[in-house]
Amino acid sequence: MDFFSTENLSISFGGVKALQSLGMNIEKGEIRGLIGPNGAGKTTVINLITRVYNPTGGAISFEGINLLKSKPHQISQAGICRTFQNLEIFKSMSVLDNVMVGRHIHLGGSMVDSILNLGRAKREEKRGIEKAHEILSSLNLDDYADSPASSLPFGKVRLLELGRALASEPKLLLLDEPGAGMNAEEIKALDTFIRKMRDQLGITILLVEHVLSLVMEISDQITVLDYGVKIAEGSAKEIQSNPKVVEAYLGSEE
Amino acid sequence: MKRWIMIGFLVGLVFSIPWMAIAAKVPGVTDKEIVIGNINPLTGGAASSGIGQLNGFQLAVEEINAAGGIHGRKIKVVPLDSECNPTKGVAAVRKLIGEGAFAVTGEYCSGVAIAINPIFEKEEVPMVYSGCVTSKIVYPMLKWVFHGQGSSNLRDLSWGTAKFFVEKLGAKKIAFVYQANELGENELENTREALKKMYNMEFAVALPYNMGDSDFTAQVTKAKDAGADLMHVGGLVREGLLIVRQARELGYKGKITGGTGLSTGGFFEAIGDFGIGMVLQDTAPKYEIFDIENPMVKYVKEQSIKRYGTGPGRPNHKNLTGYYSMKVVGEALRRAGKDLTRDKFRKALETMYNVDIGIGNPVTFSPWDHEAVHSLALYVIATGGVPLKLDFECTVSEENLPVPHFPKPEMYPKGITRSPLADIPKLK
Amino acid sequence: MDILQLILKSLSYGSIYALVGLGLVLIFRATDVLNFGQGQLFTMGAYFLVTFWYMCKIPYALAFLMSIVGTALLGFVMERVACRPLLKAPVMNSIIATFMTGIVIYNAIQLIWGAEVRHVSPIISNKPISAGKIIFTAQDIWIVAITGFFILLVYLFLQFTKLGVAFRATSMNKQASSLMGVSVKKVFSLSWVMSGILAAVAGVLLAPVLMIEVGMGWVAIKGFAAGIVGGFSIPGTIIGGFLLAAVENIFGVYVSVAFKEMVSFLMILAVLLIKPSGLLGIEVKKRV
Amino acid sequence: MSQKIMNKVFVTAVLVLLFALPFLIEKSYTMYILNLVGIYAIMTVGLNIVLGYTGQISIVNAGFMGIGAYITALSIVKLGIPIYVALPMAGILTAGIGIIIGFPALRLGSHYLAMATLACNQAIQLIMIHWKSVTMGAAGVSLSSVNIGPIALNSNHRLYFLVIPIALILIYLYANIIKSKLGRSLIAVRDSEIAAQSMGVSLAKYKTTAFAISGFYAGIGGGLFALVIGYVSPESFGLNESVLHLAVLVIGGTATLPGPILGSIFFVIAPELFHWMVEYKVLVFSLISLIFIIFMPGGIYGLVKSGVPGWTFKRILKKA
Repeated sequence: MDFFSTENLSISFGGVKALQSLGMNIEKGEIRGLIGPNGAGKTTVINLITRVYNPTGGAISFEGINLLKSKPHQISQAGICRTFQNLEIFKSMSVLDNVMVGRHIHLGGSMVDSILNLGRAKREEKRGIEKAHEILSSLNLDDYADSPASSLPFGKVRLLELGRALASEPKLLLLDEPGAGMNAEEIKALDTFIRKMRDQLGITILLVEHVLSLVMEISDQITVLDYGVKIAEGSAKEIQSNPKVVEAYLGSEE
Repeated sequence: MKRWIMIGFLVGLVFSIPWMAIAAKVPGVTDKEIVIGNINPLTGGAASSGIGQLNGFQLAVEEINAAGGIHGRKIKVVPLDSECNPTKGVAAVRKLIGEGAFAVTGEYCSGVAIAINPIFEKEEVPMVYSGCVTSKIVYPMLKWVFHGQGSSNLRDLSWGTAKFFVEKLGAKKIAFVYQANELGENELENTREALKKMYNMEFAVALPYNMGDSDFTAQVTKAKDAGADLMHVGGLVREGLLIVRQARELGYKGKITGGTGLSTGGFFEAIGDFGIGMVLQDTAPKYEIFDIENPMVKYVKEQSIKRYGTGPGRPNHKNLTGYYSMKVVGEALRRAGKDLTRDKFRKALETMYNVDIGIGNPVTFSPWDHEAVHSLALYVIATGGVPLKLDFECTVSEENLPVPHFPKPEMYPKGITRSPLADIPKLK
Repeated sequence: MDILQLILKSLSYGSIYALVGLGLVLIFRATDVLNFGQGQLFTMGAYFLVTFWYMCKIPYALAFLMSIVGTALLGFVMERVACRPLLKAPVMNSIIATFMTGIVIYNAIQLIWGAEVRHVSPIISNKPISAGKIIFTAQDIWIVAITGFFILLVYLFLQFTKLGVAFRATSMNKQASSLMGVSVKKVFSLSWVMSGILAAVAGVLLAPVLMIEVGMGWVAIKGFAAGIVGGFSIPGTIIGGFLLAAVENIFGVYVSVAFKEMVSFLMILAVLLIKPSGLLGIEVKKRV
Repeated sequence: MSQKIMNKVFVTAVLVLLFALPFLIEKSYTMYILNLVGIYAIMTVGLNIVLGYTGQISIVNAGFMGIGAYITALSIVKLGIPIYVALPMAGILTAGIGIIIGFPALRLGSHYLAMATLACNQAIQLIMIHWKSVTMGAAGVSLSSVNIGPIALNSNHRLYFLVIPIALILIYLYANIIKSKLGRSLIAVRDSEIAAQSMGVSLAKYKTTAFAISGFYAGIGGGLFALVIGYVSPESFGLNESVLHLAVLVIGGTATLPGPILGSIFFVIAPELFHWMVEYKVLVFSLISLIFIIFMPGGIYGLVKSGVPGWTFKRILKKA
């Protein structure tokens, strides 16, 4: 049984085929890079996995369960979490609360409990906050914990998204261009952090990224999309030497 | 710092309230003045009638004060706005009582009247209504509540009109179009009861409509389908006008009559030839609204023009109801004597039997009945929307009234007593 | 037979709703603001007419023109007060702002003109004409005609004038059109002025039909419903208005008079839930 | 730390003040006004949860309030149910209706939701008017004084001791809701539906919950309203009332904890200060609210927070 797999997954918007019969298997503990020129349908893949879009055809299965059967908000229960290319943080909340929302599925207790702030809800809230602080300090965001998320500098916001996703303790993490708008050493930090997530937390990662250097460096396997079609798959070396890929990138003004 | 500003804000506002009034021993009575509250719709759709009443009321007060007040006390009027909204009305009455008004008067809107009624009974404050006509204010009779506007409430009006429908207009099938509010429903119930009791007759169809609607095709069509030969239109002026006109536009040929809400100057101007032959009820002192020759009507009209100017709804024939009700209150205050209490005032009102207060019908209250006048006036609209008084004398026969008017006539003086207030000098 | 009669009458009332609703639709399309003060704007139109024509004895045509100018001006002011300052504020602020402006106008009218019902004599006879079993009045036809005329006018304006094009562009996509050099602010004022004009036209022409009174603005809620049912498109509003009137009347006659107006609200709900874009409507911009 | 102490000081100060008031004030009308403040605080606090924090526009609050008021009044008058059962019942049933009315929120956003809820409000009012057999029609229901066991709630002073404690409890719960997981999820839904979803927050569940909560609060508020006014009729629960609730919220400060409370204080007490300008008072009040909405979107709380009086004028200058 595959850890995660899609079979001829397809979707089209108003006749435009954004993704055509994508088949992709990801092993547990793997870091998978997903690259391709603009409009290749990278983010679409993530939106399909997280059920933001309904595929026109195909199947997605994760640890044997059929994801197409579950609702968008059940994906994270299944153990898949994502970050967003154009940041979707909760601006009006504090940094800590953002992470706490990430904890959502792990905070038990009935609604009444949480309204009255009693019993299980209270305990788990407490534990949740500790956990959140751990995550923040691991991203060295802890000094910002209580400041509003909207006040964070750009690079930090990406980290916050990462932290929020981590808080849900995913088995599979979908990173949508986490490196965008980061400078060299921030990328470096990100690189090490992604590795850490995989090695220490054992999280499988699907990395959609423009910054090829990053992808090439950390991905075990790389899938290349062009105009919604998978044109290549393999290790960094194979990809770099794959003419199709080169052509694809030549074709577009990257 | 911020928090202290907030505390300041809270405390400030909360404590600013108590300074909005002054208390008195017998509420509202000092040896210099008597405070009378007047609640009326001064804003909103019914404003012109409300303001009209208030102005008439103030006119009578001015007159009385000019003549030296009552037992040396000047009358002070505290007007409050009910916005013709029950909630606001309750608030206003609570405020008046809280600020120590000796008695409360006014209120044109029936919907507000039934909302505020229980308060007077609970707080034991006398209330003399004028303008509102729902029969619920006096039946069942409440100890502290009186209706003194110079013509009767919807019970008598409906019984009288029902009689007129059948006996004078020979109606066989009556369509009753009414606004879905207290006024409309109260008239509906009373008319239904009257028709049942007097002629064992049912409405051909009863059709409610909602305030603010402007398409009454459905109502008219249903009335036509029911084969109505008489359509009675309740509610207020705008809707009334539209219904009458749309009825004619849709080729309704039968007779049309109108409820009390329609009898204002604006209606006659607007209705024009569509109104010809239309019969309307009237709530102002009997026979006097459009009786231009009547000296009192002339006088009230001139004075209110002099004081409040002319304009939309000014002068307003509701000036007369206001004026009338203050005269009633004044006479009762006079009868209550020098050391005035609310209870004495109430009892004084109940001693009034056939008292001529110088305008309209003589007033009669009794411990059994708090309706000042038990008759109504009807008039018909002639060409160009000119109303003509109908000579239809209708007092509801005793057995049809929930309470007998005068169980012990011998305990009352014979004939009509003229109130001294009727003869105090008129204002220049 | 009744049905036919009802539908015929509904044509004229439907076009009343459409005419009143049109102003709302224009504003909503251009500025994404629901103008809860539209009813009062429309009432002002009527009162201007009363003032100029009856009080100042100015000839009808001129008085008409003056009331249009007056109301358009008011619309312009309203945009500055209740719309422009709140572009960035949450939706409900603009809802409240327009509503409060409405209340202000309502009370101002009352203080200036009083609450008495005014009336202006109809320009077209409303004596019943009967063709077979069907009864109608010249006024019915007149109302339908003018409504058609003005809606055509608006349509032509939007289709064939530079401003109109700018307007349509803005209503589709603000950023894009502002990038393309369309002055969005200008379009905003324009839409409010236009709806002011429409309100005046409606007010003046419907004055004899609806009776002039502070409360006459209530009919705007029907125009509003017409707009929703029509999906805030200009032709849609006409159909919406007519549908509303017809359904209300037929329901009123054959089911229940009391709940007649209930139908219009149920219709709103149904349309919003089943086909939020309305019958032949623009796409719903759902905030995600 | 010092902030914490200040909080405690502030809260205790307010509580003491609230408890002392009925003993300091003997005027019944003043107590009536205070009761109204409490009631509006309850209703707008609920509204703040659905509208302020969840960002779902609801123009049906007066409808909820009315349902609560009717349930309370009718169950006391017609069925003779004791108040301490009737009131919670009003809250719970209204919450149920809130859930139903919340469903459009799952499909509709911003204006379209506003329209839908507005339609619901109108429909509710029509039902109140025309479902005579149950609601007693436009004539309304009047409540003569109600008893809790031996105590008769026949004065505003006594009602104060019913209204204000309930208000305080509900406000305390509201503060909890905002801080709890529930509140966080609601805000998350408002800030970014898509992100909230991907974090496992069910839009359906939390949107309907928000409406249910506002329904509950408005229901209780309405019930108390019925007791304090002593009379319930459809006129009181129209579109205007609903929009006024929004106004209260915006004037106080949307999506802020004390906002609705400050708003209610202003909304109830300000008109009292205008009473002397009889015919002009509505005009003046709506003008003032308009100024608030346009120049101080932060509301009173925003004003207090910024603390600088000059602030507003700067704003006005900027706008003009």
